[in-house]
Amino acid sequence: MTQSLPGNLQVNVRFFAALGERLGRSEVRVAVPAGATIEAVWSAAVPGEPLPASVLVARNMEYSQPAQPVEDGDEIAFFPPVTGGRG
Amino acid sequence: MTQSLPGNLQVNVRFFAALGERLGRSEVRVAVPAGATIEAVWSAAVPGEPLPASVLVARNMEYSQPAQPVEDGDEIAFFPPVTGGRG
Amino acid sequence: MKVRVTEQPFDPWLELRAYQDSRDELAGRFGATAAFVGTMRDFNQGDAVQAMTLQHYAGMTERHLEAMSSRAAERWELLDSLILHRVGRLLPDDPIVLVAVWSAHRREAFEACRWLMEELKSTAPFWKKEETATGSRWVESNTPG
Amino acid sequence: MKVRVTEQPFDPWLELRAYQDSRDELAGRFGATAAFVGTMRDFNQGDAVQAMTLQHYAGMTERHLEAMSSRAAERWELLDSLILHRVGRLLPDDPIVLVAVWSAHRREAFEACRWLMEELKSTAPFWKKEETATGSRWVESNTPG
Repeated sequence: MTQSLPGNLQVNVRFFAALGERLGRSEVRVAVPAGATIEAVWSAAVPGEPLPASVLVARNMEYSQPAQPVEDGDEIAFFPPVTGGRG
Repeated sequence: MTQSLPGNLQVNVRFFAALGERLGRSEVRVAVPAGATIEAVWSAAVPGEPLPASVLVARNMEYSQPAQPVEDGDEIAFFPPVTGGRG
Repeated sequence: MKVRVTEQPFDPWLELRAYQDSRDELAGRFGATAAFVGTMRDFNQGDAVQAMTLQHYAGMTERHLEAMSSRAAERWELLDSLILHRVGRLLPDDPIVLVAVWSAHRREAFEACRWLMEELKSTAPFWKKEETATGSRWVESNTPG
Repeated sequence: MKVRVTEQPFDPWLELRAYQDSRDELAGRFGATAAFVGTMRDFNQGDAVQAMTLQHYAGMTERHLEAMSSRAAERWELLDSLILHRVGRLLPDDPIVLVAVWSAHRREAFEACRWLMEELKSTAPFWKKEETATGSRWVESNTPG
């Protein structure tokens, strides 16, 4: 469990597909300061590795951008390019 | 029965859809001189009326042109613009 | 590759499914199937249509649809195609035409399916006569694609 | 308008048919149905593929497919649409995706169906992992449309 400090935002972070496999986890909770962006959420969840340019981000199940600020309780997802459908 | 004269070509003529209804027949046999074109077949089958520009022509079940010469035993068809399919 | 013109009502999705299942050479090879079904509506050009008669040039129709299918197979990398077309007297909601195309990739399937439908509508020898409340009329031209 | 993501194998043509029959508001109104089915092949990028696992982002997937369907209905005059997508473990010849669109005229149906497939492939959160003789691998990118 992450420590809940005053002013901190609790965010649920999810990783999918090859990215989740590489990081060795699919879900983690992090605390970030108020005003933190999605990119800051990545840094809190994956310390020491910059957010790869090819990774897509979603906030509360809608596509978003790394510079988007997050709110308390958000679900932030990181995933590789999608490969659904067929043909 | 059309008279079969020496050097004459026997041609089976067909009319479809609105054109056939307007002319009051769907099939007729005509005799035309050797070297006659599809347009000449029309004139023999529908005396006194020029071949309308909107009418399509087929020779032996393939699209053709009014200037195409015919051969003995050909099936020549005249029909309005097609309206198959749906949507 | 199959072409069929029929006076009998047909269920396009069951026909498509049965044809696909009957073609062993498709198994494992096709990634993309594009299909189009044209269905009789109960209105056209602002009028209620009660029934319709589809005349065709038997013999030329089949030959023409087969030639179209061959041209599509030359132009795109296709694995198979199926064209069914109804003739005779139709009622609203009756399927009129099915065009289906199988290929490895979707671009070929989409493009060939659409091309076949446009070719069919503009060149295959079918003619529609609609029955409305005020009598019957030949349809003079198709809607643009 | 319907969207469904399922772990169960599905028969796209029977699903399409059942959905169409269930929609009374379509009766007599639709002239055009365009459908696309993507099917698992037994090869990809030169290798034999024995099986495949499709992961997705449950929740976002459905929301995203519904938003796509709504955008298509704003952009074209559509009467209805249906999207089915398989997830989980698939074998060759298993249908992966069905996109079907109903409209009065064929242009709208063809264009919306193709747009929905391209949008789905490039934006819906699905990921494929293939099993080949040498192990499993994530598919890195889709073939261009």
